[in-house]
Amino acid sequence: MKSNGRIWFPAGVLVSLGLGWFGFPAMLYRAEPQPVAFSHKAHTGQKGGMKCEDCHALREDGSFSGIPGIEKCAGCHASAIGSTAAEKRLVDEYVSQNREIPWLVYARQPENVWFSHAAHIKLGKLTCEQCHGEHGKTDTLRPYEEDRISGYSRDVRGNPGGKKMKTCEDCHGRCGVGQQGCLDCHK
Amino acid sequence: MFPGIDGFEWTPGHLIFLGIFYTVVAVVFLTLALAAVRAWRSYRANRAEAIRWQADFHDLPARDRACRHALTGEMRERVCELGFDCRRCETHARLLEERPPAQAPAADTEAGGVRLPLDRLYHRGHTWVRPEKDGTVTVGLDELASRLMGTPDRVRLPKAGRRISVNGTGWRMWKHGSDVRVLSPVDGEVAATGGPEAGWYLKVKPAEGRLDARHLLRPDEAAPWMRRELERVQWTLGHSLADGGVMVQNLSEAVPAEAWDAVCAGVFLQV
Amino acid sequence: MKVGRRDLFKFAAGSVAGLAITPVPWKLLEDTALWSQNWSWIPRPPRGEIGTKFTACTLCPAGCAVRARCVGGQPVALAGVAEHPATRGVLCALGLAGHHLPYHPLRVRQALRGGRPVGLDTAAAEIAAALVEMRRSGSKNLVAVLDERPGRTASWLYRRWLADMPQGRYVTPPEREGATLAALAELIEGDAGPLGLDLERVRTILSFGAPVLDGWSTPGRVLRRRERFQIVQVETRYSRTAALADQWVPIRPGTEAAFALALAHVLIEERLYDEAAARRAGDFAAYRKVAGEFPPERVAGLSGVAAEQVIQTARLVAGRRPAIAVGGGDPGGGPLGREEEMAIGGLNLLLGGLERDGGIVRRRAVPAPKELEAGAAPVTEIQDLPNGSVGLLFIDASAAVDALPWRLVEQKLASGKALVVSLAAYRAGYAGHADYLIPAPMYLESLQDVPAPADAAEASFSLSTALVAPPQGVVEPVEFVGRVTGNAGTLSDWIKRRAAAVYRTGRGTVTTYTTGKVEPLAEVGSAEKFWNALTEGACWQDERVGGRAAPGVALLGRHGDGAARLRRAAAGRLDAGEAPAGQYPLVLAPFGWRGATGNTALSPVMSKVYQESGLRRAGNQAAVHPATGAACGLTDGCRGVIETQCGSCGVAVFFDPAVMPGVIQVAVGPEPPRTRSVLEVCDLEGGCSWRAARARIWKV
Amino acid sequence: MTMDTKRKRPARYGMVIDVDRCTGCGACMIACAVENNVPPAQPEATDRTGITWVRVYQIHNGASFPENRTAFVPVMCQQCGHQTPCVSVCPQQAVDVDRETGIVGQMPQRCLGCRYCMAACPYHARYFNWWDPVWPKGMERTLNPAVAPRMRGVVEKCNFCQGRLHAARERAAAAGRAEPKPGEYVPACVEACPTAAITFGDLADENSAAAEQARGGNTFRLLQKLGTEPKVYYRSSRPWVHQVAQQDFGRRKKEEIRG
Amino acid sequence: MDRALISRGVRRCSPRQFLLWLVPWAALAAFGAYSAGLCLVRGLNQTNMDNRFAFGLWIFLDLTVIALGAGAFFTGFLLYILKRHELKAVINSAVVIGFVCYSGAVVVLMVDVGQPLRAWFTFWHPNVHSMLTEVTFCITCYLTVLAIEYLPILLKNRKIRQVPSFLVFEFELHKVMYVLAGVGTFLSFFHQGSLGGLYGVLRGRPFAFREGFAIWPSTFFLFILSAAAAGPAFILLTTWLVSKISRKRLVKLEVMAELGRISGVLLIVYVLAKAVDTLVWINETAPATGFAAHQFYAWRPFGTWILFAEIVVFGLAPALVLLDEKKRQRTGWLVGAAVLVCSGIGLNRFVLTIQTLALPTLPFDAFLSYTPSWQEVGTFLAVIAYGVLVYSLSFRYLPLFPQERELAEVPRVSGD
Repeated sequence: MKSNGRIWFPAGVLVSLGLGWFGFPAMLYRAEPQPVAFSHKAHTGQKGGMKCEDCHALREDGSFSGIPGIEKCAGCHASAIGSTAAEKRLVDEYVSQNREIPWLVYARQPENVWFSHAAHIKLGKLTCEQCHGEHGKTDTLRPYEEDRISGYSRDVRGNPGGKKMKTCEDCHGRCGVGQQGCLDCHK
Repeated sequence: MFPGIDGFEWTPGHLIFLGIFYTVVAVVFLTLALAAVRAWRSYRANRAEAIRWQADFHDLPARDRACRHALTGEMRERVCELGFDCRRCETHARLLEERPPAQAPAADTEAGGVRLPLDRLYHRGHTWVRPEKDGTVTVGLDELASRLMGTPDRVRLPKAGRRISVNGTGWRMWKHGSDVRVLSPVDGEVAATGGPEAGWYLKVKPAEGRLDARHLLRPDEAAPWMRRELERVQWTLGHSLADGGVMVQNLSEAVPAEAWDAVCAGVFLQV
Repeated sequence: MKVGRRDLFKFAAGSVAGLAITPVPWKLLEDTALWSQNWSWIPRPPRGEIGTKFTACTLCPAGCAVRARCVGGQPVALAGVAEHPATRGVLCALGLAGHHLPYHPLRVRQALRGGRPVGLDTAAAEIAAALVEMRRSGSKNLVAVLDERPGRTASWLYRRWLADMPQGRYVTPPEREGATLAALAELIEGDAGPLGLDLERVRTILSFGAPVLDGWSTPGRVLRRRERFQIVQVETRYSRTAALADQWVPIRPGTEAAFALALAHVLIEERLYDEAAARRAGDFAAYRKVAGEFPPERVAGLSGVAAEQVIQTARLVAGRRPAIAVGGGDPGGGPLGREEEMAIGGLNLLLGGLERDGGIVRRRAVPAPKELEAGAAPVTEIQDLPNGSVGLLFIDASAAVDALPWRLVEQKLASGKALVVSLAAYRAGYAGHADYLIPAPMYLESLQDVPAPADAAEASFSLSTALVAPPQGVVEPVEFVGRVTGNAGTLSDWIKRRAAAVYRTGRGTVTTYTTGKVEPLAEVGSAEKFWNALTEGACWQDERVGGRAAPGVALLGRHGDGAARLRRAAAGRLDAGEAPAGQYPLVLAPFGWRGATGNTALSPVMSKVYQESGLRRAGNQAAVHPATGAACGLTDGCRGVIETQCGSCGVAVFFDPAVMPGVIQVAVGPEPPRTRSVLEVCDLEGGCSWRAARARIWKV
Repeated sequence: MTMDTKRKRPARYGMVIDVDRCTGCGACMIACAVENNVPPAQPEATDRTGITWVRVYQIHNGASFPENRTAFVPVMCQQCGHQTPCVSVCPQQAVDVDRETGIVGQMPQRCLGCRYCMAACPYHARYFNWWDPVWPKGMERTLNPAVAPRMRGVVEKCNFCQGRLHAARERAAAAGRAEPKPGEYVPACVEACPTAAITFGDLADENSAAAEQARGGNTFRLLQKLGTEPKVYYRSSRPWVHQVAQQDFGRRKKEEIRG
Repeated sequence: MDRALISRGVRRCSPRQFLLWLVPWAALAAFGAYSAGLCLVRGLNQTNMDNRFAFGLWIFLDLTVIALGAGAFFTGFLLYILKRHELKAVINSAVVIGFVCYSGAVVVLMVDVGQPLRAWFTFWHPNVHSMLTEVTFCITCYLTVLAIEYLPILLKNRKIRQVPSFLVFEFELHKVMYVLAGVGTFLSFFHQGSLGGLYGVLRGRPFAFREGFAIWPSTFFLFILSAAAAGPAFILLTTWLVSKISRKRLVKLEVMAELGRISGVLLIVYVLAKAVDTLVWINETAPATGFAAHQFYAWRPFGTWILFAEIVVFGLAPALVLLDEKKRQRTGWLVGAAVLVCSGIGLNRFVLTIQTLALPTLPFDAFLSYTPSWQEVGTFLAVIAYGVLVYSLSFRYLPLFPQERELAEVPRVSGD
């Protein structure tokens, strides 16, 4: 008993480390698949030939349209293109019923954030890829992951590479815009 | 607070403020770490017993720490600062040199009804040490302590071969639901154990082969000390234990339950 | 391996130590903080495309044009439309939060009978059966529709249908803002036609208690031109208007007629009146005699206004013409009284205000479809109905604005088995008194027409288009009444027909809100295009009536009893009452804000002005002068009971040194639940005025 | 980033309120509540616990009937330009003065609800969310998406309708301009005031109507002596209004003392 | 079991009696916990605070309690740094009182803020110009220090110190205690000051606003002084109280007298400083912000009597008593003066928190009053109950008063 008395403390440390670094993150995030299998690649590639702005556009007043509504999808997918199950589901469950697809937006900012695409595109001259990466070339949509406690998307505040407030600040600092007034970006 | 956090700016205010803050935090945790490291070292060096005595001794009321020479009247009101370890005491050495101990009295002395046999030396923790012919020493409780403990409910004696040191724990006894650590009067290795029934508790092989007895009370010194001890016990109790000038026999029963701990603490020098 | 207690402690200590170097505590710390910023029970505003829609406010007769900021079609903020020629971008506090009203917690979503849900069809069938039974039994009881907002297409429909019923009566609340003009019309010989106020050019407004700066008339017409005219406010209460008036003349309650006659006296004595107008008055001498009985010195005693101030007021008004005198009463305090309005009308004539720029002008009525105009039932003000005569009363409360004490309505009901059907959007106002409560659509939920308000200088027409869908089970009041009385009709069709009738006039201009463009109606192209323009945000405005031939007038009215009535009223309304002054030493004077007098629901955010600031006194809050309060044993902020001859009600008492001593000003307004409104203890005085009553108050 | 997209010079937004025009109708308070998603009052709320980013105070000349006179003074965050009392006290930088607009911003998401800023503000322009915001069922559909509703336990206040500034900036950005033109950005209370009693604009712009009026005579600012340089000016031609608005409180009469 | 936890050589009441003593306090603490729970779960609408009275009973409590808890740092400072060894008799008790006061204050602060989950933002995004930041940092650091100081006392428990590793750690920790005492003194010094500065910097509250030195308003220094004066007085008072309640002699009268003397010396300095500060405020600071000082006292019941009471009744009077050596030898005088000092500190904190907020600033403001709700009072009482509980348990099971055993062993001499 005396001899193995020493292992208990390190054992506790090890168990904690394991649970903390591996078990906890797995538990913290709830993954939810996107409602429809969507391939950006199929739309933007050779076959589709579309540009980002064709679907995600700035409106006249500068506001960002976000993900297009079902009528945009219906423009091409009024009837199934191809015979995949996903395509059939899109047509049957959404297009033909004229129901909006409940997309889960990875970059959806929390309620208190004000983000203007117009300012970044028109004034900042940023391209889509500078922030969103090669999202337009992906073939599948990964599941949306939500922090169970905070309700944030993992992309917004969770992943090591996620866009935190720091990301915004750094860029603004580099570019010399928005001299750190909180309400520049918060509402 | 940390450079790199949202909204952080280096300003003189930050530098001063955070500088002070981190200094404070660092000092606090370094101090804590220092204490922890030292504690670890002491623990590893088996200094726990020594430390315990040191701490206990300093927590004793000044009155309980009276120098042996003050008890005998050789000096006035002297308080021991060395944990009753006269071996290290310069004053003791000096006094010993100045006034070598007189010839031992012829017969066993007695103080307040407590017998103090001549063949042994006494420790301030109410143990005696009797050198044996085989070079070992026998350690037992003196009469006051024996009567106080009566027949202990439980005794835990060290195993043979275990090292004990002066003022460290000699053995432990339980009585009336509370425990008593009996201070070891000698440095050495436990050779054999006895018990209350044998009238002695430990047989110890003294360290370095011989008994250094400078810190132990000679029987002639023991008498005033014992009278003083009886007095202390009585103060603690708030009433007399004397029965016609002689201490009651069944002391262990005469002590009321609520005073038991206090009396044991007083007798066995612990907190 | 034996596991001891200490081992478990060590394990636990190790776990804690280990946990500190994992993300767990730190992420939890962060996430709980983020959670506190994203509590699921905090509503999230809808996201969607932001757009603008136009409509018109129907919460009061002013009919201000409204620009609605919509998110995904849902209005989230309302504002005025600066391009609108009359309302000029003004929207009052009520209107600014009008888009909240469809979601009010008091909303009725189901027909109720005696407070319990009943199917709409059942309710209709039962009411129709009752009507049939009335007819069959040969009852003399009347079938009446109390229309709280006359002049709408729906009103015309009611009138048309009621005309077909022998016992049908079309009833309106007592005339309020139009009362002065109505009284003036009585003084003009021949058919005066609709009159209006040329507020655009007026230089002085002599107001007898009219809340000129507080929601009166069309606020845009008044407030955006405030610098161009001065206001002399003759009012007991130090109202908002009195506070910002150029002159405030505090008078004792109920002495307006005397004060008006005193002014007339001074005008005549000092020859400040308009001689031409006097020449047109056939009874100038008689009038002069009546006015002569009220010299400033006498009136000073009656009204508490010093004689010099009377004289000075008269000079001031006469010296800065064009001037108009207006009455109309208070939204909560009730009409001023017909005699007072007659006296005020007389003043207008003396000041030469009739048929001149900046005075009282003639205008045309907003045309209605011929089918409705021909044979429409006459308009009866409710106080003119015989008491105990109504057997079946429909109350179209969907457009309630001003206070109308329930007792006044109740008096008219036949004793016993009168059936009251309230068509309302909320369980507020009379809803509790009605046998049937029929859920009506609310503002922004249905298409309504907005005809010109009573005092407009020219006819106008615009639409209040529906911006949100009404809840299930809601029925257009007029359509429900039609269904019960056996008249089919869809309101929106009739509104469209009325628009066509307007188009047929070919007169006036159309203003498009988005562009601010003003074009003649004739150039619009077609009735359909006109309609489309109206629905997308435009209004039609008639041209001013030209050819001002000044008509003959009678300063004391055409009925011959004017002089006697004036004398009686001028002697003081309060003294005419029966309540002994000794028992009731104080005067209760109710007041309120337009549209907020408790007959309908207000947006919950109106709590900002009532509950969350002291800006407006809420219902049954009484203000007294500290001296009066002390004399009555009251303390500031205490609860009190007001008693009049008609009953008593509980109030919250506040001391206000601005209140005339001896007067208790009580707000009529959004009341705390289960409190008897102060309106119900007011003295109705023959049904046309309840603005002052003898009362006493004590602390509870 | 090219230079033309940067703002040229910092603005100093402010307003001039004509007290003589204010009728105390409350339209500003309602428009403000609607614009900024300020919830309706809880049943227990009072004038001391309610939230009104702009509050119209009624001031009196102190006289009794009939010499009494009243004026209405809308008080919102005065956007102090110097030693802004609330900014320096906030322990966690939930309050800041935007260098480009001069607007004092309150970040409810950063706020921990210590209320120190409320104690610091002499204008009582800051409001605490004593309750969770509750709108009647269905009414949450009418919330303005430009402004995030606050949760209970945080402080909020007027920020000159930051949501409108955002929208104006976005429109400007869509047109390739870094800043909205004068008049494109106007707070809700200014727009709603039926008597146009409030003039809003950039005080740093000499030519703006607001700057012109602020420079003109008859203006005063509340608690000017504190030296906080508020950016909300008041004007009145009535001498007693100046007197009362700038008097010290010690002269108030005893009956006005509550409690 | 219970007896095995009680230090040897001292006597404690029976477990039953102790339990009877604990039960009401525990009930009060439970009630307070419920009250505080209501405030946390339902929000601060449970209190009677409002937008004008943004601070109420709790802040008053925090400020007072922290001032009274200053005994811990000041005694530590005197003992470990200035080597006043006689104070060893009360240092343990002082540490426990300090710990109780500070932890209680922090707990109440957590209830008092609207969003306790975000309290750590202050560490993450501190505004270094805010006095509250300074307070937060210092209080958390100092609470940590106090916890570390409390640790050896805890480890000295008879049962716990039987574990050799704990025993050794306690011993080693005790040896470095002077470092912690020094750090604690530094921290305490600053945040007592910052608590004063909290109000002193409020430019918008001319009643509280003070000019100062460097970044600190004069109240910064006044608070340090007054807390340092009140701390020893409070220890004196609690020691006397505990002694009365437990019917034990715990410290020698010399120690009490010494505490009184320290308090007296500091108090007289404080009273002088306060008087000078008040004069400067009346003649310079207040007029500069547009207010005449007398106006602040025009509102009943907050008249100038408060100023008089603060400076003379609760300041000068006890200071003179405590500085008189003869009176210091009489327990009655000592305790009476200590009560005055502690009440005075409460009054001073009350004036700064409550009166400051009650006074109008805008010319058309009203003077407001405020009555705490039962939830606030409950939470307030819980802190007191918590303090009593922790102290009672510590007193029973930990060696708080090293002299107790000695005094218990001395035969009682009449007249002692």
